[in-house]
Amino acid sequence: MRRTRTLKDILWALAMAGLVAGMFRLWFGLGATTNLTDAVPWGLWKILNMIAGVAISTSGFTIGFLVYVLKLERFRPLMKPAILLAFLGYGCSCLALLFDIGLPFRFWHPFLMWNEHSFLFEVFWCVILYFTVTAIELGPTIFEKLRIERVAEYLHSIAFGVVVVGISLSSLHHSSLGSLFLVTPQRLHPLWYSSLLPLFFIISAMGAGMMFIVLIKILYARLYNRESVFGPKGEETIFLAPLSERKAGNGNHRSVGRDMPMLIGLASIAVSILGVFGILQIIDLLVSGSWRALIAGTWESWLFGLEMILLAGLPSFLVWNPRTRRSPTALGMAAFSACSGLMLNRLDVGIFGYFRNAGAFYFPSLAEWALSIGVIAAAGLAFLFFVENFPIFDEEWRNRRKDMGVFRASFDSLSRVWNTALSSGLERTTVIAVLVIPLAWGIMYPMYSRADGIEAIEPAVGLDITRTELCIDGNKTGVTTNFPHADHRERLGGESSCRSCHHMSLPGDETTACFRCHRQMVQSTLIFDHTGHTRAVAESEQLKGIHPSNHSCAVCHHEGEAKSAESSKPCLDCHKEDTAWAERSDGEDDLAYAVSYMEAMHNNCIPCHREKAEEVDRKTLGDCSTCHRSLVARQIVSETLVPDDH
Amino acid sequence: MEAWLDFARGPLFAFTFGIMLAGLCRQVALQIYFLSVNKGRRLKEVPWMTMVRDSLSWVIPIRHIEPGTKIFSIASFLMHIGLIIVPLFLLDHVVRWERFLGLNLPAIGKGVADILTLLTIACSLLLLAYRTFRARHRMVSGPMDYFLLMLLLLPFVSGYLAAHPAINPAPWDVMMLTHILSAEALFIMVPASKLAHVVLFFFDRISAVHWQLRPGAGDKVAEALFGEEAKI
Amino acid sequence: METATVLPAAIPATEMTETPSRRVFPYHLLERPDDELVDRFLEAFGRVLEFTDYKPLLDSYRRSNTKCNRCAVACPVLQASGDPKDIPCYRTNLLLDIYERYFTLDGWFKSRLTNAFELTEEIIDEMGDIFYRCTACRRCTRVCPLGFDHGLITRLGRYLLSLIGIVPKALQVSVQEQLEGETHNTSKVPRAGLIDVLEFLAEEMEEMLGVELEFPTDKVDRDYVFFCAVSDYLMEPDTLMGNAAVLYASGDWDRWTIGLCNYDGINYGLFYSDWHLENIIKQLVSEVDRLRGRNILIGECGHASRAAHDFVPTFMGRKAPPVLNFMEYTLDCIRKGRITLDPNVITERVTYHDPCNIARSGWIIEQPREIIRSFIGDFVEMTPKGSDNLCCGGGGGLVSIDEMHEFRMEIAGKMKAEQLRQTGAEIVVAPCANCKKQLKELVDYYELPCRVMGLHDLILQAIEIPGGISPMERKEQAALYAI
Amino acid sequence: MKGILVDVTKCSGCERCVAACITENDSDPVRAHMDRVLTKDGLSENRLLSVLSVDDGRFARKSCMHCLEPSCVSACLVGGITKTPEGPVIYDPDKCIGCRYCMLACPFTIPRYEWQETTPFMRKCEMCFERVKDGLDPACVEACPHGALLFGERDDLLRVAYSRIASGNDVYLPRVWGENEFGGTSVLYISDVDLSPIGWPEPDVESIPSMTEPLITKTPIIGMSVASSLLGVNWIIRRRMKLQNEIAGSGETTISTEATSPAETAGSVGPDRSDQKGGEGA
Repeated sequence: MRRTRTLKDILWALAMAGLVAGMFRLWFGLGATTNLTDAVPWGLWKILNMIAGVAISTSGFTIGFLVYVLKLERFRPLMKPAILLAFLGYGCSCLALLFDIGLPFRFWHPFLMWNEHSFLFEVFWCVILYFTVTAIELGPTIFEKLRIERVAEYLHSIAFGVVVVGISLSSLHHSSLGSLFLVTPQRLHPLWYSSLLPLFFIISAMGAGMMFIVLIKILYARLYNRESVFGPKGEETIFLAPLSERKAGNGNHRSVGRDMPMLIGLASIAVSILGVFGILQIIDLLVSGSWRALIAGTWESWLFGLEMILLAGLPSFLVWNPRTRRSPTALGMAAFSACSGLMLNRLDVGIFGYFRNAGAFYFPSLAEWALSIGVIAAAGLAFLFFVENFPIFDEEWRNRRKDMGVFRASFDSLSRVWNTALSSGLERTTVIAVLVIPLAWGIMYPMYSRADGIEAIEPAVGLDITRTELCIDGNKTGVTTNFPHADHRERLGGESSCRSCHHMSLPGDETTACFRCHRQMVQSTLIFDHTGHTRAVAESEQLKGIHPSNHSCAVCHHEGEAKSAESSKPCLDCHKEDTAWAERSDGEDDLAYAVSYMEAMHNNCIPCHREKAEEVDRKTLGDCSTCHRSLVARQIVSETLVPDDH
Repeated sequence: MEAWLDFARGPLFAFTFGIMLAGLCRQVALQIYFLSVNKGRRLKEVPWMTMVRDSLSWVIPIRHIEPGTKIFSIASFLMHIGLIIVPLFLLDHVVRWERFLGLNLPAIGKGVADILTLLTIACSLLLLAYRTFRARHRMVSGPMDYFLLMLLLLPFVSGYLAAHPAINPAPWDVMMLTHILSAEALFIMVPASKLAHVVLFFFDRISAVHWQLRPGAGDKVAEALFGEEAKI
Repeated sequence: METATVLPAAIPATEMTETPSRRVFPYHLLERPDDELVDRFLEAFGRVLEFTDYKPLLDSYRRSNTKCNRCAVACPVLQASGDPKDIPCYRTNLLLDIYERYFTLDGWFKSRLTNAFELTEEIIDEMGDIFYRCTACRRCTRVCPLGFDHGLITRLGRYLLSLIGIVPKALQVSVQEQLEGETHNTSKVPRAGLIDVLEFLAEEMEEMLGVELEFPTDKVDRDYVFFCAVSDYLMEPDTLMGNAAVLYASGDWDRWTIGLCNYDGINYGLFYSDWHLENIIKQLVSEVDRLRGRNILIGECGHASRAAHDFVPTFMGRKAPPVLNFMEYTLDCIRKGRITLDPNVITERVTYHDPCNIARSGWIIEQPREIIRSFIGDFVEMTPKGSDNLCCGGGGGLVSIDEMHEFRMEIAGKMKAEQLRQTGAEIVVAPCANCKKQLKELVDYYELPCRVMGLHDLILQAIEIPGGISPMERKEQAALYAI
Repeated sequence: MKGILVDVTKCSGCERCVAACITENDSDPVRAHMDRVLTKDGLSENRLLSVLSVDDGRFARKSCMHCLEPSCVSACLVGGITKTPEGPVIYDPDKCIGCRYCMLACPFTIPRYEWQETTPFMRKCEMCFERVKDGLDPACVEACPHGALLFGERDDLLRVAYSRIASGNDVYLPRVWGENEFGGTSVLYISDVDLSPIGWPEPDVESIPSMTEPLITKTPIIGMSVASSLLGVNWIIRRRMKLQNEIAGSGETTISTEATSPAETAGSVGPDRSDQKGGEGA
């Protein structure tokens, strides 16, 4: 039980991190939280969770086919888990998709607004219908547990029909998922683009889906019911001794769990399908002539090779080799390899294959990883919930469930505190929440809150209720200055003196001329109005007849004169006095810099202060520390800003 | 130093503040969960109004100033006033709240803030003195009580000094970093220490509910400890 | 604010000694178990946390445990003893520290980071000492800014101690007799003895009131099943006769009964153990069920009233019969005019002592005062009174522990004695068996100029019995006998 | 069916069309200017039209080509993009759910997304559909000072294009971009330089919907055939099992050669199954 508990805690932590990521995605938008761009519009959420997630959840339809249609009764015990996996896989795909689409609140649109020419439309409907089908198939298990026998019996009676409908829907949309990428013949890398994509998708999904349920069954056995797969002794080796040696009876005879023959049978079928997939893939490469790309030695060709080995090669080797296939560990490795190969294949087709055309690279952002994994973790939790509370797998372990354990005096180990003091799941989960959510928040909030850049237009001035003082944070960097507002007003002559200062514009003040350039005080701005120039040239009576192309600048801006290309220089060269505060030599784009609010304020305040300092004979009035009250500021100033003053 | 200040003001603040919020939410959630699930059927009988009334009566605790603890009561009351008002409504903090959470709070003037800060510092020192010099207080105080009180003093003292350069012995940013870091340490301590009474002071009043023991629990405990045929 | 002004400044101006000599009271233990005390305590604690609802309470308390020490001014024991170990907060912290250290995550971290608190046998001994120095009056709860229920924590501490065998002998023996003995009551009063007492009381009343009556025992289908502290049958017959007189005068003589299988209202489980509390309550209710009674009527007893009133619904749920204290019944009769009390009989100055269990922790504050005002002219209040009342010094089961007599007199009851002296009353009405016993001992010990009586003792004197001797005549008769 | 003819030889790259487009579409000019520098091809959600340098001194506009059989229209699952009879391919933001399949589907990578918004929409050139409905020229055509853009009926434009090519003294390359590529587009180009830098493919590329439509129209048939073949296979297997049971029950061994073990049954239907999947994929 301890291992399950630890697993659950980890899953909760991941799911909560995903929750935070999802929150930020809804709060700040797609652009801020993901690394998606116009060049790579489909990212991890769609490809990994939706396309690969659905592909790997084919178990429901393949096992249904084997059990109901082909009447292979020996696979019957895997039926319920397969349906559960399909249900959860589709559910988690839909959940991730909800975050991925730009306008999640319109998820219902495809129900009403149809475009039957779209593959995505077909995928949508098949997925929704098949999700319903899996829910119906899962129904009897749940209703039996809830003691609603009549519904359960009814659902049981229509099971065959439902399975047939489900298989049809499944085969439709698995191929449609491949067809989604048929529309991009120009863009997808030729290694992956093929007119047979729908066929490849459905075959690989069938094979890997079977492997996935083998993997889940083995993992489940490790967690709950070890003997059913690993046998009473439960040894774990990859290579077994050759059969001949074991038959010799030298004590190396190995007892295997009773479910192993079933799993080996399923894996053999899966591997056959994957082998067919591999052969088809190679034939297709040869026929279409894309095999040249395979030997080109680009990273795509390596990726393709890796994918083929993971998906078809390694599993085939492990399952076909009689020395390995009877070992649960080796079988698990084969299954894992096939599943990861399938994932890689879908990521290739959906993401990596587009890099060459788009000329851009995409690596998922933290939030994308967090949400993707979080959704999967949530599905894992749901899986554990179902297998623990409903008769999905065999139920032997339930009978062996022991007492929680006696409170011994060794109250000191952390695991003891973690498992006894925090005995209720709620308490443990809330502790995880308290640790994980702020951590994820603390990491992601600063990362994403600034990314949308909308904040910067808000005023940088705080005002107290007595209006005696202002708190100014011009550059929004957190360095604030307290400004005695009431004092200034009084000193400048009371009510009528407002305009002597308030001709300056505040950030976001759109009524004054300053806004034209200092539109976003903090961000870089572009001052040169190219449109205005071209329009002026074209409309000018004086310049009639002159061709206003890009080469026409020289008509006005003669060589050697001011405002010509030769004599142009960075803003910094002229506005040096305005930008003395910041180091501008960091190699950023010169175009970007204009006077910031802080610098504008400095230029307005400091001269006046210096002037007044003379008048009222208070030497320190012009110092930085008058406003900033920081000794460091004074040091910086004495070194940089006013070297010639002292 | 600038980088440190930025880090302390940015991610670290978000993280520690989040820890505080999440931790306090956890406390409240567990209490409400307990009331609604463990005591399920009696949730309506929880004396909510009594709890609210009792809690509010301590907001202005004039009725509660006992003769034996007059100075102590008044000092702790004043300290709490400063503790709540200054971090929330000081002008510099208001700007930060607005930036950070979008809260638009009114700000108090600098003079008021100074007075409250000094009052809080003085009262905290008084409480510290009580804990140090009075035997009865010493008796119930552990290391954590002294530590928390001093940790509480730190942001107030450093903040005051940072705002008044004339009496500030250290560089401004050192003071400011101390101010921020100590406040963040306090944030982390809030849900993990007795400071959690910022929210729990409300729930501590439901002892009437806790007196309603769980039926059958005594028998189960006895059975677990003494075996099935437990005798009195 | 006035509440505490009258408190004598019991703390000496010179500071209290910080570590007084450790006084463990082994004499009130059945036997102090010696082996693996710490381990067994922790196991018991763990089991209690597992099966009961104390965990959220402890969690909440330990997290808002500000230790402001304001409870110290409210504790009568502390005021009298001056021993800082009697600070309610200190006592609560003993348990909370153990909880935090051994049953929480941050306690684990703290123990790794700092020089951790470790539970030792000395601490368990100390708990055994100071948890039984508290009278569980819950006066401190009223001044705690956070509303800590120190009484509840003390009770939990006693429960945990009882699970490892540390429990006062008197309580243990009584409860054992009540639950597993043949007589099913704490004072080992056999059924025959009870019947004898009731016959004797009937004769006594016949003689005194001039009416013929017989106590109804084991009658089924009655409205009221009567329970009182079983000691009343032996030590406070006047109270019982007063109760009977009220029932007779109101015409409800056919509506009540006394069960013969289980006639003890006492519930020491309220003081120290959930387990016993629940089982005693179940025993009580099963007796009511056996008699098919409709209401539980508790005699003049504080903790019996509270235990039945609060915990019958808690443990029995919906099928719980309603619980009445006899004073409520009497007041109801007076209000409806079913009994009349002669206001001229009692001429002495009377004061009323609020038993903590029904006043502060219960629901009976104004009812007895209304009864008293209806027939007593010279009634003075104590200060403080009502919910702020001082404990008699024998609460929390201490009054049953004879070995603690000196403690009860010298420390726990000191403030109360002072308070009684200040009222100048001749009769102290204490409608609680525990309080009565403790106050009587206090009056003897401090030689106070007053008598301690139950409320129904007075009513017995003043009640008009239809068809019987009138109260004034009875008074004259009594005066004659006295001569 | 209206269209735009772009004469690359006449374009000076002045970007007045871009300015007009920004004004017409109410974009943020500052951001549009920034995006010109920041994006690869000058297109962004604020800049639906850009002018790219395709050769030395030659500029060509890049924007939506308004295909005759648009890939985006067939891709959009809610039918939010439509090809109007007037020519423009227009976008209905009220239907969009933000799936971004149109961005993947467009062979010219024209659709752009408002990544910075919390409620983002797709943006693309709509050939000023409102103006076109009112009989006006699109804003860019109107703004062009050099006559490099020509607006009119597509057939007329094609005629003009070929006449220009014919009368141009071999200045023009003998190809009208947009006549047949991807099934033809409403925006046509004639040029004296190669236009592949702005995304034009080889001339014989067929339209994407023409590749996908036949497949998708077969969907119901495939679904039905899968279901019916499943039922058929199941019927056969059941029957064989039933017969086998009868044989086992009657104890006769004479026709045991026909009885098959379950494993053989599975093997025998194996090829059957894979054939059937292959059929639906193709």
